Amino acid sequence: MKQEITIEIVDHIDASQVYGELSHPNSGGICVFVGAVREFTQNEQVIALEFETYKAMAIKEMRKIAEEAYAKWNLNRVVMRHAVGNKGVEEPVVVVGASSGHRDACFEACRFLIDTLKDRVPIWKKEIFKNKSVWVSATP
Amino acid sequence: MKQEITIEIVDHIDASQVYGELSHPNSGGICVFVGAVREFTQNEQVIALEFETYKAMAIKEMRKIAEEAYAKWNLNRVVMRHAVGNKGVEEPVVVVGASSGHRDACFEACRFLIDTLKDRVPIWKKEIFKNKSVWVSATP
Amino acid sequence: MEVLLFGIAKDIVGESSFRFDEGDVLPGSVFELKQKLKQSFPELDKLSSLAVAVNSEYAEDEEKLSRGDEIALIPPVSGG
Amino acid sequence: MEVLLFGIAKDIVGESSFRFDEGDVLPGSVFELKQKLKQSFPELDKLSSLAVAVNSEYAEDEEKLSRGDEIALIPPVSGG
Repeated sequence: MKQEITIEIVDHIDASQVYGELSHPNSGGICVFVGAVREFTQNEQVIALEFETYKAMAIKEMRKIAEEAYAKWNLNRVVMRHAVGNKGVEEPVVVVGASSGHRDACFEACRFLIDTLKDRVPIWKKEIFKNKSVWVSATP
Repeated sequence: MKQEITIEIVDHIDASQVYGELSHPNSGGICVFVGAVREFTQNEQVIALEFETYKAMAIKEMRKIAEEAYAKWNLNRVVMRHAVGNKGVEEPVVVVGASSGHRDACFEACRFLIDTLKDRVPIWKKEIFKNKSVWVSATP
Repeated sequence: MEVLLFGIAKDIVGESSFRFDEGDVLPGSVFELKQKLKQSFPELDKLSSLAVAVNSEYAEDEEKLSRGDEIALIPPVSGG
Repeated sequence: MEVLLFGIAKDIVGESSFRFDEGDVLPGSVFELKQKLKQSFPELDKLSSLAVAVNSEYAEDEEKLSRGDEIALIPPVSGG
């Protein structure tokens, strides 16, 4: 039986599996966001992103966010999955999604899931350029 | 080489293929909406949905919508794919998605794609219940 | 002159297309086409909306019709 | 008392955790912990933000610390 809420920190994300996890007989709408590594950031070429997490806390925070989404919208399924380790250009680093009876709820919930994840889940990203590497957003 | 715009009317949708179609080295964000058959509509059990289209015109209208999205947002890829024929509960009937540098654009574009598709692409849906069938939205 | 029919319009007319006979006065515009078809099939007038496509593009009421056009009746769409 | 370190905080301290020595006066609250660490590692004070988690939950400055707590320093997050 599929779970209502799926929360995971993984080494590798297969973005194609999320649809099966979100589908549900009462869900007319499924909305998914996939975040991937972009080749250029502010005109500088990125070689890779390195993700690190405080896993026990990240899982707890993602579960809280999923539960907040359930409380705000009428949802049938929620998935939040983040990758850790070294990710090259075009590789997926995060997948979040929600399914619901009608499309308003899943669109709004999906946006909330990714915005809130970025805001407070303890995951850190280092941009690796040719000659340097930088922890994103660390300093003003 | 992948196409910037993918427009299709198909017999069967494989929702998992869309991520591969939307990924792009400059896309940090991919947003996908999948519409599927719901088991209940206004408390009546739906056995299946039957989709019919005016294919030449539907393809043309979907392409126009994709091009409007490109004109409004900074996008790297757009996919619009609709199924025809008889679809059972939980089966996907439509997949739309967009990828872009940042997430605002792909979320807004994805919502625009599905809203506008529903508004003007010549596709018709018949709800098949146990003892009757109804063309959706046909009469006031 | 042939008119393609879809969805509920096909059910109302009972065919997947409607053909004006050789002897008929052909409708000269989208508006006249809709009037003629609504007279022949009053159920069409009960739909939430009824559009016409000429050569697979939505056409305004004033648009003129030519014998070689591909014409279609577009009842309320419900994709997605 | 051990403090887990991540991201740039780990780079600043140069270790994946920081341990107060037996002889040290242990910080009694989240606020005191942040003060002590910022004194020892001034670079921590230049970050956009610095939060503390106690037993894997965000903790306010006033929260008291006990010897058995799992404590972590949370520099600005940047997931997604």
